[in-house]
Amino acid sequence: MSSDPGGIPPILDVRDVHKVYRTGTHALRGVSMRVRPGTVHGLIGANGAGKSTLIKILSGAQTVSDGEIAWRGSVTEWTSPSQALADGLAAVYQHMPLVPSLSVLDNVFLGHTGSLRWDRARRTRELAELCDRVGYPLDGDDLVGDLSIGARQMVAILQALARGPALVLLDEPTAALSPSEREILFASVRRLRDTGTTFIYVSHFLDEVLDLTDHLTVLRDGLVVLDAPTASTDEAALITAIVGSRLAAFEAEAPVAARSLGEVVLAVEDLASGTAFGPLSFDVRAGEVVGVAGLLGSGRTELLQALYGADRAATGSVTVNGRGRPRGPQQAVRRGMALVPEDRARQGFLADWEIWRNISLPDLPRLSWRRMFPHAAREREQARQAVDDLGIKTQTIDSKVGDLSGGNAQKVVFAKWLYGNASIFLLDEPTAGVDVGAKSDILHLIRRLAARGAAVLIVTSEFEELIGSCDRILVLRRGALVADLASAETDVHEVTAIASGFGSHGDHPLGRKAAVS
Amino acid sequence: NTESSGDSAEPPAQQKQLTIGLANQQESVTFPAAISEGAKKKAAELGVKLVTLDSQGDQAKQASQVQDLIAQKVDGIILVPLSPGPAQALVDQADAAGIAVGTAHGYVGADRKPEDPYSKLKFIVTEDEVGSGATAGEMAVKAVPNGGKVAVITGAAGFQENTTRVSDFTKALETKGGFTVVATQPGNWTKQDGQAACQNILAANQDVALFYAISDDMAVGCGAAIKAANSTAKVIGIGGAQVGIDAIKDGTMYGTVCYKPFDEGGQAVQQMYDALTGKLTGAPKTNFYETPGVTKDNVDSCVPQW
Amino acid sequence: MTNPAAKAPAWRKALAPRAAGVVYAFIALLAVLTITSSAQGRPSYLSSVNLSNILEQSALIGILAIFMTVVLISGNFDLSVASTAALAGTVALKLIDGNGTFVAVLAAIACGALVGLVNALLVQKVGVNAFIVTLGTLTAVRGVVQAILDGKSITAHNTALLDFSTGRWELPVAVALVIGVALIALAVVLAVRSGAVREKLVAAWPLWLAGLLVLAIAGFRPNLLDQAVPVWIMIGLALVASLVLRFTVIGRNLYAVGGNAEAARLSGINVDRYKMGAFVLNGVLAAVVGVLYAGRFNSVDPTVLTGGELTVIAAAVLGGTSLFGGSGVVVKSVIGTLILFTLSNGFNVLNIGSNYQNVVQGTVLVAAASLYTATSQRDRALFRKRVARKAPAEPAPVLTKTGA
Amino acid sequence: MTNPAAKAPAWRKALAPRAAGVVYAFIALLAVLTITSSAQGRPSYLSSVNLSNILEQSALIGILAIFMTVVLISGNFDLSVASTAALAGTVALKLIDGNGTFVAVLAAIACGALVGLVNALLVQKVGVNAFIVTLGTLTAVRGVVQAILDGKSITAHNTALLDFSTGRWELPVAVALVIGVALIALAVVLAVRSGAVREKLVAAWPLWLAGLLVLAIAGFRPNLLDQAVPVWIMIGLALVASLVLRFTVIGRNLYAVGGNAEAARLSGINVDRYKMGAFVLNGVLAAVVGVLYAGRFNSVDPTVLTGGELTVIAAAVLGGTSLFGGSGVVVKSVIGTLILFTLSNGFNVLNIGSNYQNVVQGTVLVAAASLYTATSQRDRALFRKRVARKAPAEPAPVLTKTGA
Ligand SMILES: Nc1ncnc2c1ncn2[C@@H]1O[C@H](COP(=O)(O)OP(=O)(O)OP(=O)(O)O)[C@@H](O)[C@H]1O
Ligand SMILES: Nc1ncnc2c1ncn2[C@@H]1O[C@H](COP(=O)(O)OP(=O)(O)OP(=O)(O)O)[C@@H](O)[C@H]1O
Ligand SMILES: O[C@@H]1[C@@H](O)[C@H](O)OC[C@H]1O
Ligand SMILES: [Mg+2]
Ligand SMILES: [Mg+2]
Repeated sequence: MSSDPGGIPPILDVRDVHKVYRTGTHALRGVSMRVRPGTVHGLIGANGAGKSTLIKILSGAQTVSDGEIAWRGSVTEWTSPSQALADGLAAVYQHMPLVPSLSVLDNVFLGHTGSLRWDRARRTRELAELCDRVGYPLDGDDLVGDLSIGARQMVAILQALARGPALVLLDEPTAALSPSEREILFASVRRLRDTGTTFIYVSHFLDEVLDLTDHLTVLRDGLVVLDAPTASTDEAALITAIVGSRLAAFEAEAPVAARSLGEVVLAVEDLASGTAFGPLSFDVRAGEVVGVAGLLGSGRTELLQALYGADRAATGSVTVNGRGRPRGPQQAVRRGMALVPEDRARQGFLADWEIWRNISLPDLPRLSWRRMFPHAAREREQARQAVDDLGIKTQTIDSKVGDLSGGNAQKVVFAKWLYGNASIFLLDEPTAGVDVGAKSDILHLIRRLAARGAAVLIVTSEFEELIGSCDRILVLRRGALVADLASAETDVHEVTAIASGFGSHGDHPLGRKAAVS
Repeated sequence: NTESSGDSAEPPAQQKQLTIGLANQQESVTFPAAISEGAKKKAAELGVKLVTLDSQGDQAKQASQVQDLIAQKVDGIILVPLSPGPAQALVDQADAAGIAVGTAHGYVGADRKPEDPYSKLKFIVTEDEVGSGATAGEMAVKAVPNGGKVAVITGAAGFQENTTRVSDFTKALETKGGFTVVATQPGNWTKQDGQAACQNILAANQDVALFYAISDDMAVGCGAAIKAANSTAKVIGIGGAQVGIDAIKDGTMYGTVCYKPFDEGGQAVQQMYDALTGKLTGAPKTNFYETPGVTKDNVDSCVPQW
Repeated sequence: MTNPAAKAPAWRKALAPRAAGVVYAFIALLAVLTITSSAQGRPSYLSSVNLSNILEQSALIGILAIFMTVVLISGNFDLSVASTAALAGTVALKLIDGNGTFVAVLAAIACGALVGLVNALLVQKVGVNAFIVTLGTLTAVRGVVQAILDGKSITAHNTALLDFSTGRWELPVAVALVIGVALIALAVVLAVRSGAVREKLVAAWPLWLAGLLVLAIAGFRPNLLDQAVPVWIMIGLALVASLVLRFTVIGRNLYAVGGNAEAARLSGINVDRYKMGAFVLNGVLAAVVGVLYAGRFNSVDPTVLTGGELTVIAAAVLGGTSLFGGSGVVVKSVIGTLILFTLSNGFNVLNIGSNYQNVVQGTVLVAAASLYTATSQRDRALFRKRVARKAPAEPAPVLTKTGA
Repeated sequence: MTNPAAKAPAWRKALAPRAAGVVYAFIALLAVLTITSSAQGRPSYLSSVNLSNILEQSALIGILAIFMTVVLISGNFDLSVASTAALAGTVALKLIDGNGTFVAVLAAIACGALVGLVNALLVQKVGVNAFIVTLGTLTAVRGVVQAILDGKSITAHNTALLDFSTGRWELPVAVALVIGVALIALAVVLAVRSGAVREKLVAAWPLWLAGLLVLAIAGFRPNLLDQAVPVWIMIGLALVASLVLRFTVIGRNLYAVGGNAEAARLSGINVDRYKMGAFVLNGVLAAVVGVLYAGRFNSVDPTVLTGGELTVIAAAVLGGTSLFGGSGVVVKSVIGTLILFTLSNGFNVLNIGSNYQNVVQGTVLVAAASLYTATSQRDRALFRKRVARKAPAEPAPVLTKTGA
């Protein structure tokens, strides 16, 4: 299927691999792929295409149902991750399995064998060296459970690199990273590739993929639909390969047309919370889409949580649809707010519940007879609607959300709020891990919500996406509101520069409300 | 647990073999286990079929076991009540079904005294717990003629013995005079906890002259504590159990009150047999079997039965 | 990619050992006991009398198991139920002669609610581990009982409680027939209305099976319609609790709160209220059980129900309730209770030596749980193999692009 | 992103109520008892004799708490320890007269290992819930004990076990002094070697504090160097277990396995081996405790240690061990044990009525846990505030990224 320029033998040869999950999902249906040593091999495809499944098979976390895998020329069958690790394959999984109760240091060196003694001093030194090499500082003593999701992602990456593997499997490593960490990661990947390390790289960011990889394999519905050197493809071809028939629906849309905005529905004054952010002030109007830009740890997540009443320690005033600051999420929901949290597994869904029960959760009384007796038929109808609207890839709406692919689970979390009475949407990385087609669907949806008069606050590390979809962009830096820009009058460079502290506004944090353009 | 006994024994002049149910407290505890042994032996002698059931210390279970015995239409039920109050309802049920009931190692009726049997019973065979306390008190007065500090080790909280076995003991000390009870603490019926309680009491009151532990196990534990603390305190227990008798022989304990669960079980079967065969009639009577005090001088008079 | 053919229909899932294991274990146990009993020439194990006995013996622990399940679903843990029941029983009997039944029962229930509230506050508001909190209240409340009773057992003269808890109530055969027919009719109506009759009829098996059971009892064992009051209370509470858990927003939210408290909270559910509510409810029902228990003998003593909490939790866990919250089915917990009591009933009926009862009981407990864990896993593995063999990949459009 | 300047130093974290709460609770309890005792004109509560008593009474449960903590850290649960100990004690005493001490002890320990292995296999390999499995073995093993003893208590003639478990051993004062000095010296050496002397010296507080404690004991309370053998065993095991948990890869892996089994598995750790190992170890140590327990009076009866499992788990949880796995510190579990036994020692010393002991005990249990939960939460809030006031971190190197 793939070409073999130069005839270098592949370090990894995947031959006709099938995977059937216990639920009956046939996730891989004969995938073949050859990875040459010292290259970055991109693995892309729509949500639920089978990328993570393949990664898990290669790392020994899952076993194949059929087919074989040859590693350095000999057929292997890893039945546990320890075997793959011993053979020099290390993975960064999409759902970042770390031990929250242990420190960063413990996590980074988890499972290292060799000496019986846990030589803390040595490991601390090694971590420091590793951090230096990668260019990302981490405090080994921090508990992983206390870290933001981006920092946890970096811990997972360091954990894989710490083993000095021959092949690194990276499953959407940048989904939770902001631009600066991304660059840090890319620099490391390039450097390591140049010294002979091989990478398999999964991402939904086509620009990244085109930029970083040497060869690309595109999966669709568990089959390889494209396998080619990166240099021979372009974004349009990839999109065609990824979304297939849905291509017609996918059209880059012109920047947001000027709309008439409504009343101020969310007024924030001197809101602050501990170390995380503030005090800061701003307004959002009905029909307005406001982006919140900032680097990892700049306090964006905490800001949304505080607006939502989920942060008890927050101080300051918030007016929501004319009423005061919600004292808890319950009140926030009653006042018309909706939150899509960034950490979906921990905060967004119940893994053991079906899609339909997850989607109806925040809105159950509305779907119930006398607000008390849920109408399963209506709930299911709504779930079907969501599956259609967001293109959630699943066998049925009865699938457990825990069995969905990462991006599809994210869509479920988003869908929870779409059909209720919410008028103020707080979206924390709503498109993390979502494929190109669905991302565009979601952005369309957000615009439709705004057109209907909803106010939307989006946090995303995709500054380009922000500029493309927002009316206004607030830039946070270390918890301070440093700029309030009309997106029509700014660009990615400016936002990045301000967020990093090198912009023209950088030294003049806006303590007071910025005028709305 | 059912043991059918008496198949081999010669059936007395009786058309139908009698069946007696024994609803026991908890056979993993040595005392009730010995009652059951004695009952079995006597039943075999008398040619009676004995069905023994063990409530394992669970009141509700004892109730359902009595129900089961009633359903099996036994001729008589010997109840070893877990507690006098709840037991009365069981006696009422059996009585309503026309089945004779007697008790061993206990009585029924929350606000009664053992001397005053509940009218629906045929008999009571039990220890005189209050009297045993008095017996222990007499021994105490002899053991420490000059008086002094006394500490009492009771069973686990919630047991009636904690009062019955103690009230007349204290009375005897008061009568004699010169004693002060400095501590009354639970030893939870075990050697280990008895030891701990005595250790701790000795740490706070080095000059305790006498410990009264209301079971031999606790008394033995207490003896170990006294020895370790180099105290000269004397220990009196209750029970006449093997451990207690051994401890009296080797000087660890001063004395005990001799309980005879094996005999008690046998006596209860005999009483029931008499009641069923018409030999025991009239108003129910309480049979306190002999519970003599035992010290080194007369230790051989108490053959340990548990 | 999706393969609908490979998906088991809902009814098959519901009947799989994983879901209904405790029911199979119970049936197996009954079968073993029936066969053994008849092989030994004893009266039928399944006689109305014996079945009624089992039900009556299970009733109080069964009620506790229902609400323990609710607490476990909410993601908490309650060791204090047996002590709370003892306290309520004691209070009721202490007050009934002087103050009348109404005041006595009310005071008892208030005590239960209070203990539940204390547990709730300490766990949800102060944030102390539920195990330690309820171990503390287990101990302290038992201490209060001991202090009140001072080593003595007490009996009331007023027999209102006694009459109530030892009373029996008979469901008229006609009513039973009506209920049975109604249940079956409901199943049919639901199926017909939904269109896919066969499929739906199979899916509604609990409904028509229950209907058939009721009809069978009414027809062949009408004696079983006469049960002790606590048995009816258990059945009633199990029904109400099941319906609330299954068919109301409250029930749904309770599972959500136990399954992922943070996700529930951010979905606008008042997590504390649900978790605390479960504790208080459990306290109240423990009090009801305590009153019934006291009524059974019209008497209590300081050791009443000691250790009962472990039996209750065992029943719930045997019924498949998770100790980590978010899952549990009250009816299965009741069946778990029935297993435990059938076991001890079986010992009595078969005359197994008391020394060996614990050996058998422990072994059966583990065996029952292992059986359905193991079969449900094998079931999954077998199923996986079968699917792997079928479902060949249909060709999908392949866009192979070769490099320049 | 991380801001080292704003971080509290490690020692402060270690001393915070969240981390050291059980120690403060213990000290507070001792203080209250000491003051009350002296107010009542009793001999010093902190006398060598009384302290030795508390230690001796805690030793066996303390040993069980250490290994229960290990099981809890691994993410499991074990209710069977008390029954296992009873079985081991029974087996040892049954065999010792006929087969000698060595065979008796070996057989006892083999029994413990076997129970642990059965638990391990059923939980890890069959996949049954640990609560149900160990409740089953609790019951079944107790049944075996009852079957062996048949309602009787037994006493051995061979006094080897008696002599061993009631023996005392005195740490020579000179050795104690050497140990004390060595500990302090070690702390100093470590600090000097690392450069940041002041900081490190503070960080190494457990080391030099332990050294000072040993010196103080050797100097002022030399009697405390004379302890019962089980106490030394408890101290030794606590030390070894702490060191293994803290300073070996095995320890790290055990925490990881309990904290997130999936993460541990994906990091190449053999999860089953660790979890099963913890069960077997716990069984073995339960057997050792059983042998020591039997040896104390050279006698066992069928109810030996009944209910002990709850005390053991309470001690571990009071020491801050999580019931959900992944966290726990054995020394703190030992202190949890000491709290429980100090409490009953206090009752005895102050002669509190037995009816009220449970009330007090339950209340103190909850109060102790609440106290340090509440303070640790406030502490965290305070901590956050303090960090907020610190200077912000330097700007991260900016890497401008342009879209494709
Ligand atoms: N543990 C599981 N059990 C059952 N089905 C699963 C499981 N994990 C994944 N699947 C299913 O397998 C298919 C492929 O999922 P996979 O996670 O490999 O997709 P992906 O390409 O990584 O998608 P994404 O971009 O959203 O991460 C999906 O239909 C998903 O629902
Ligand atoms: N649970 C926590 N405990 C302590 N500090 C925290 C916690 N969560 C976040 N922080 C800190 O609060 C600050 C703001 O974090 P926040 O997650 O709001 O940032 P963010 O801009 O959303 O970044 P990210 O892209 O990582 O989500 C950071 O310094 C972070 O380290
Ligand atoms: O002697 C005691 C007995 O009377 C009581 O019933 O149970 C405990 C025994 O030790
Ligand atoms: Mg994926
Ligand atoms: Mg964030």
